Amino acid sequence: MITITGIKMDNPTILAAGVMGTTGSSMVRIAENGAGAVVTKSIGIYPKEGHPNPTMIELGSGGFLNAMGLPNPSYKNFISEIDKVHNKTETPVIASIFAGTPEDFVDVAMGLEPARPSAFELNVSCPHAEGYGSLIGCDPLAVEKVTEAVCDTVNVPVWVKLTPNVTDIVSIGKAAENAGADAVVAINTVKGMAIDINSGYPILGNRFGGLSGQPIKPIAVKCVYDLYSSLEIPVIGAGGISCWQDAVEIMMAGASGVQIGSAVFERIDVFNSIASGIDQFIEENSYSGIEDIIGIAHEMK
Amino acid sequence: MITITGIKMDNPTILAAGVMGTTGSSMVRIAENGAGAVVTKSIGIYPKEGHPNPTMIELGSGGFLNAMGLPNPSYKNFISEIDKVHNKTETPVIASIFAGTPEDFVDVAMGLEPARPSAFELNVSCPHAEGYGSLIGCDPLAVEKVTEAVCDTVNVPVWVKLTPNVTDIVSIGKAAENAGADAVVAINTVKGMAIDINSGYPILGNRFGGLSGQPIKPIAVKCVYDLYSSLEIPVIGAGGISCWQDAVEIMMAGASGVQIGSAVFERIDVFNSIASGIDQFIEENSYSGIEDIIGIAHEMK
Amino acid sequence: MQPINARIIDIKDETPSIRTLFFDVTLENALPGQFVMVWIRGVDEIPMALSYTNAITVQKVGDATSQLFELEIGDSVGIRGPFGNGFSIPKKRDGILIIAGGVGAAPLAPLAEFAVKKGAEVTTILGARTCSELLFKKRFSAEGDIHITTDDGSAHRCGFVTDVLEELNTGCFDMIYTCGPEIMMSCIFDLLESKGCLENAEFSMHRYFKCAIGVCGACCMDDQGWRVCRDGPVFGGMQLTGSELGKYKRDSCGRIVKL
Amino acid sequence: MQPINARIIDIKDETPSIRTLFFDVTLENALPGQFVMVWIRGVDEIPMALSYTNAITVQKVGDATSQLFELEIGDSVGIRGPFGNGFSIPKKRDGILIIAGGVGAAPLAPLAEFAVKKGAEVTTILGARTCSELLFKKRFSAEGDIHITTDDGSAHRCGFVTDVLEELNTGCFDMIYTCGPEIMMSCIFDLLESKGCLENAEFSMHRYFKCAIGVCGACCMDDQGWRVCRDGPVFGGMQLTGSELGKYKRDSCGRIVKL
Ligand SMILES: Cc1cc2nc3c(=O)[nH]c(=O)nc-3n(C[C@H](O)[C@H](O)[C@H](O)COP(=O)(O)OP(=O)(O)OC[C@H]3O[C@@H](n4cnc5c(N)ncnc54)[C@H](O)[C@@H]3O)c2cc1C
Ligand SMILES: Cc1cc2nc3c(=O)[nH]c(=O)nc-3n(C[C@H](O)[C@H](O)[C@H](O)COP(=O)(O)OP(=O)(O)OC[C@H]3O[C@@H](n4cnc5c(N)ncnc54)[C@H](O)[C@@H]3O)c2cc1C
Ligand SMILES: Cc1cc2nc3c(=O)[nH]c(=O)nc-3n(C[C@H](O)[C@H](O)[C@H](O)COP(=O)(O)O)c2cc1C
Ligand SMILES: Cc1cc2nc3c(=O)[nH]c(=O)nc-3n(C[C@H](O)[C@H](O)[C@H](O)COP(=O)(O)O)c2cc1C
Ligand code: FES
Ligand code: FES
Repeated sequence: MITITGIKMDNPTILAAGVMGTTGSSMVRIAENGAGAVVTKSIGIYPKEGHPNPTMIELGSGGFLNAMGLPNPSYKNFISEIDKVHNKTETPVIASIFAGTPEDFVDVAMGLEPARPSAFELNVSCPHAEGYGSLIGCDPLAVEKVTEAVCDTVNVPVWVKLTPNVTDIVSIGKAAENAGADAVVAINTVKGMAIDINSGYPILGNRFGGLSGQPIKPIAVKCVYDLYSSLEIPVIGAGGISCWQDAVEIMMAGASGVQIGSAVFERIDVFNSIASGIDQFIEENSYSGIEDIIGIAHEMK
Repeated sequence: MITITGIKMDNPTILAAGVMGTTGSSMVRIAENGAGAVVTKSIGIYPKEGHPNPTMIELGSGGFLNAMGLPNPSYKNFISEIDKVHNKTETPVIASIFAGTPEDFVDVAMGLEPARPSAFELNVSCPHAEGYGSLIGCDPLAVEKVTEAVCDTVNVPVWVKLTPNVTDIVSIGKAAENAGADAVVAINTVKGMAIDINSGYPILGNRFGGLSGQPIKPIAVKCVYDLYSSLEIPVIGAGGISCWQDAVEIMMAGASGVQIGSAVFERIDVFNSIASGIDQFIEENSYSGIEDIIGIAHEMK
Repeated sequence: MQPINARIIDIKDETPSIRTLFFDVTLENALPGQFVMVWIRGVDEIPMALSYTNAITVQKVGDATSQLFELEIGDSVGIRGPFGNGFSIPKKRDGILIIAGGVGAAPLAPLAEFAVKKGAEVTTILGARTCSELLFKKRFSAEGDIHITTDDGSAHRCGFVTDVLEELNTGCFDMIYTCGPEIMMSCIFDLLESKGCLENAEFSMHRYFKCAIGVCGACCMDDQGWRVCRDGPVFGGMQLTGSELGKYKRDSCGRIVKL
Repeated sequence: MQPINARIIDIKDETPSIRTLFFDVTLENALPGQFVMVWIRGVDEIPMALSYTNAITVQKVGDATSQLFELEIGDSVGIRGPFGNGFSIPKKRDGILIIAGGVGAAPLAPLAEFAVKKGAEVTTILGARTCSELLFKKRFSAEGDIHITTDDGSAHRCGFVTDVLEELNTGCFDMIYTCGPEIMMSCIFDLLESKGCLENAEFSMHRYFKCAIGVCGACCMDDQGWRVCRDGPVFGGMQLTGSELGKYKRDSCGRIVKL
C-alpha cells in the first residue's frame, strides 16, 4: 500500500492516460490485472473523433508512434464510464482532462466531478493535437494559469502531465508546482515521425505523432531525475516502463509512482508483474519499503 | 556523386561527429569503408580529457547513451590528423568544432584552417558538456552570433549541428540560416539517463548523457521534416540511421545527406552498405536520382 | 510493424458491391479469421479480413472502401498484419457449421477451405440481402453442404440464416462459426444460447479500430473490456455472454451508439 | 549491455602489487584474451582482462586500481563484457609459446590452461621486475615448460623475456602469444619480425578505452585505425606491421604520447 498525493494505492503501477482508458470496462480489466490506479483517456468538452487512421504503429524494438488526436466522447458521456470502475473495483480513477483554455479545463473538471475521480491529471502535453496539449505545456505561464484555474475549482489532487518536448522541463514543472499542482507526471510522448519509403507518405494520418515505449525510457528517467531535483511535489514517472527493472530505475530517479502505457501491448497483466517485481526487489535488497528507493540515485555520488 | 553545400561526395553517407573521428587513421578507415565524407570529433581550443568513465553504454535494442564530454587533443594537435586523411584519401573532411564563445569558435576554426577542411560543423548541441554545446544551441541568439562569427572568418561552408532538446528546433535552424550557415545538421543526441538498479548509481560518469542510435530515428525524422519545411539551406540528417531504409526515410523527410554514428557499432562498413542500398532503391523505383527523393514526403498529401 | 507495401496484382468483382483485391504479398502464416489493416495512403486505414492469404474482399460502404474500389491493378496499399486471433482450428473429423452473412463470408471462406484440408466436414449457411450479393457461394459449395438464404427471396430460400439454423440439429456440430451483420450474429447468439450451444460457437466481431494492436482501447467491448482487435476479432460464445453484442457499439469518439 | 552486478566472493593476493578478485558471476563463454570493463561506482570504469572466467587480476597503478584494492569480500562492482576478440584458439598438438610480462600474465594464464585442455603443448616465458612480482608462476608451470626471468635477477635468470626468446627456436612453435609492457612487446615484435615469425604471433594491446565497444574511436591505433577495444585487444603480428606499436599511444584527450 502506498500513498501518492493522498491517494491510497495497492501498488505504484498506474495505467497511463490514453491507453485502454476509453471505456469503463476496459479500465476495470486493467484494475483486475493489477494496476494500483488507472488514468482515463484524456477527456474534453466535446466529442472528438481524433485524427484519421493510421493512428498508431509499432516500430519494432519496443517503440510506438501514435497520433490519436485525443478522441473522446466528451465529459458528459464519460461519467458513466468512471462510475463503472467505481462500481466494480476499489481502484482509484484519475481523470485525465484537456482543453484549450483555463476556462474550458475548469468546465471539463467540474463536469466530471459527479464521477468522483480521485484526482485530475491535466494533459497539457499531447504533442500532436492542434491547439491543445503541448501548445500549453511548452509555456510556463500557460501551464500556471491552467493549473491554478483547476486547483481553485476542484477538491481533489491535481496532477500535471508534462511534455519532454521542451528546452527546460523543470521550468514547466515549477510553474505547475507554483500554481498549486499536487504532483507532476513525466513524460508524455516525444515528438516523432515515420515515413513509408515505398510511397513517401508519412505513415500517421496526422503525419507526425508521439514516440512511446522502450526507446523513450532514458529520456523519461532524465526528466524525472531533473524534476525530482528541483520540485517539492511528487513526480510520477512515465515513458517506456515495461518491466519491474524499468519501474525501479525510474523510481530511483525520483518517481513516486510509475505510469505504464505502451507496455500493455506485450501483456495486459504487466501491472501485476511489475508490482510484484518491485516488491521482490525491495525485499531481496533489504530496503525497508518503496520509499527507500525513490530518488536514491540523487544520493549516489 | 552528389554535392552538398558545394562539397562533392561519392555518396550521401557521412561519418557523424565524435564517432571514430579522433585520429586520422580511423577516419581513413571509415573513408575506405565507403563514407562519402567524414566529420571529425568535435575539436576545441585546449586538450580536454572529457568525462570520467563509463562514457558510453549500449542499452540494447539499438540504443546507446554517451557522455564523452568532448575529449579532444585541441586544434593544434589535430591538424596532423586531418592532414593524414587528405594524404590517404580523396574523401572530404568536415571539421567539427566547439567552444564557449564566438571568439573561441573563431580561434578554433582559424587554427584548423591550415588543415584545409572541406567545411566546418559547429557543434552547438552537445547535451552533456558544461558550458558548451546545447547551452548555446538552445538559444537562437547565441547560435546566430557563433554562426555569424565563424561564417565571417572562414572561406569554406559552415554547417550548424542542432540539438533536438529544444521546444522549437526550427527557430534555432532559422537563426543559423539567417547568420549565414550553409547547412544545418539534425540531430545531435537526445538528453537521457540510465540508472544501475543494483546500486542506485547513474551509470554514466557524467550521470546523464545523450541518447543515440535507433531509438531516436523517429525524433530525427520529425526534426528534419520540420527544418526542411522552413529553411532554404540544406538539412543533413542524423540520428539512428542504421540501414539504407533509414537513410531513404530521413532523405524523404528532407535530408540532403545522412550522418551515421552509432551504427558503426554493428558494422564499420555500414557506409558501403547504406550507399549501395540507396542506389539500388533509386534504381528499382525508377527515380532519376537521389535529388528526387529528398523531401518527397512533403508532397504526399 | 510498419505497413508493408502490397501491390494489387488482380481484381475480381464478386458481387455488385463487393470485390476482391489480390496482392503481390502473401501472409503465409495468417490464420482464417485474422485481419489486416489496409492503408489507403492519404485517405484512411481500415480493418479487412483476409479472404485469401494474399487478398481482401471489400464491400463498398463509405469513403475508404470507395477509394479501394478506385484502385487498379498495379496500384499499392500499405498492409499491417496479420492481426487478431483467428478462428480456432477444427480438428480432423469434426463436423463444423459456418454461418456467413453478407461480406462476413470473407474470413469464413478460407476457414471452410482450411477445415476441409484438416479433415473436417463443413456445412455452410450463406445469407445475403439479395441473390447477386451472395459472396463466395462457389467456394463454400466446393467444401461441403450449403444452405442459402436471401432476404428478398431472389435465390433459394427467402429469409434469414437464422431460419435455417433454427431447423438444423446444432447438437451434431462440433463447432459453429459465424460472421456477418451484428444484428444477425446477435440473433444467432440468442438462438444458440437457447439451444445451449454457446460453448461451441465463435463470433467474428466488428468494432471501430484505431491502433489495431491492442493498446488504444478504442475497440473495447463491454462488459469484459475485450479488445476486439487483439483479444478478438473472434470470440467464443461464452466470452460474449452479458456483453454489448447486439445492443450497442462505440463510434470513433468512444460514444455509445445503439444498434 | 548495461553493467551487471558482480559481487566479490574471494580475494587473493598474487604479488605485493597484484591481487585477484573473484566474482559471483562467471562469464562462461568468455575466450582467453577477452576483457571486461570494471565499473568502480562513483570512481571510474577501466578495462581488465579476465584471468579466470569469474575473476580479474589487478595491478595497483593509479586511482581506479587503488580503489579496487580497497574493496572487500561482499563488495560489488559493475561489469560489462566480455568484450574484444580474444586470442585465436590453439589446435590439438599445436606447440605454442606464451610470453608474459608483469600483469600481462593475466589473460595468458587462462590461455595456457585452455590450450592444454585443447591438446596443445605449452611453453611459457614469464618475466617480472623482481621475484615477488612473478604472476601466475604456478598456473603456467602446471601447464608445461616455463622459463623465468627477472629484471633484477632476484629469481632464475636475470634479464628480459626477450633474452630467452632470442635463444629459443621459434620456428618450432605454431603460435606465439604475448602480453605485457608495450616496450617488451615491441622488442618481441622486432625480434619475431627478424626471425620471420610474425604471422604466427599475437599481441594483446593496451590503449586508453572509453566506450570499449568500438564506437568512440578513443582506442584507435595508427596506421590502420584498428580499434583496440573491438578489433583487438589481440592483434596478429602482420596487423601491427607499420603500426604505432612501441612508438607512441594516445592519452585520454587523444593526444599522441611518445612511449
Ligand atoms: C476485424 C474486421 C474485419 C473486417 N473485414 C471486412 C472485410 O473483409 N470486408 C469488408 O468489406 N469490410 C470488413 N470490415 C469492415 C470495414 O472495416 C469497414 O466497412 C470499413 O472500415 C468502412 O470504411 P469506410 O471509410 O468505407 O466507411 P465509413 O463511411 O468511414 O464508415 C462506415 C462504417 O464502417 C465502419 N468503419 C469505418 N472505419 C472503421 C475502422 N477504422 N475500423 C472499423 N470499422 C470502421 C464503421 O462502423 C462505420 O460506421 C471489417 C471490420 C473489422 C473490424
Ligand atoms: C584490454 C586491456 C586489458 C587490461 N587488463 C589488465 C589486467 O588484467 N590487469 C591490470 O592490472 N591491468 C589491466 N589493464 C590496464 C588497466 O586498465 C589500467 O592499469 C587501469 O585502467 C589503470 O587505472 P587507474 O585509474 O588505476 O590508473 P590511472 O592513474 O588512471 O592511469 C594509469 C594508466 O592506466 C591506463 N588507464 C587508465 N584508465 C584507462 C582506461 N580507461 N583504459 C585503458 N587504460 C587506462 C593509462 O595508460 C594510464 O596512463 C588492461 C588494459 C587494457 C586496455
Ligand atoms: C495510444 C496512446 C494514446 C495516448 N493518449 C494519451 C492521452 O490521451 N493523454 C495523455 O496525457 N497521454 C496520452 N498518451 C501518452 C501516455 O499516457 C504516456 O505518457 C506515454 O505513452 C509514455 O508512456 P509509455 O511509453 O508507457 O507508453 C498516449 C499514449 C499512447 C501510446
Ligand atoms: C560516442 C559518441 C560521441 C559523439 N560525439 C559528438 C561530438 O563530439 N560532436 C557532435 O557534434 N556530436 C557527437 N555525437 C553525436 C553524433 O554525431 C550524432 O549526432 C548522434 O549520435 C546521432 O546519430 P546516431 O544515432 O547515428 O549515433 C556523438 C555521438 C556518439 C554516440
Ligand atoms: S483498436 Fe486500439 S485497442 Fe483495439
Ligand atoms: S574505446 Fe571507444 S572505440 Fe575503443
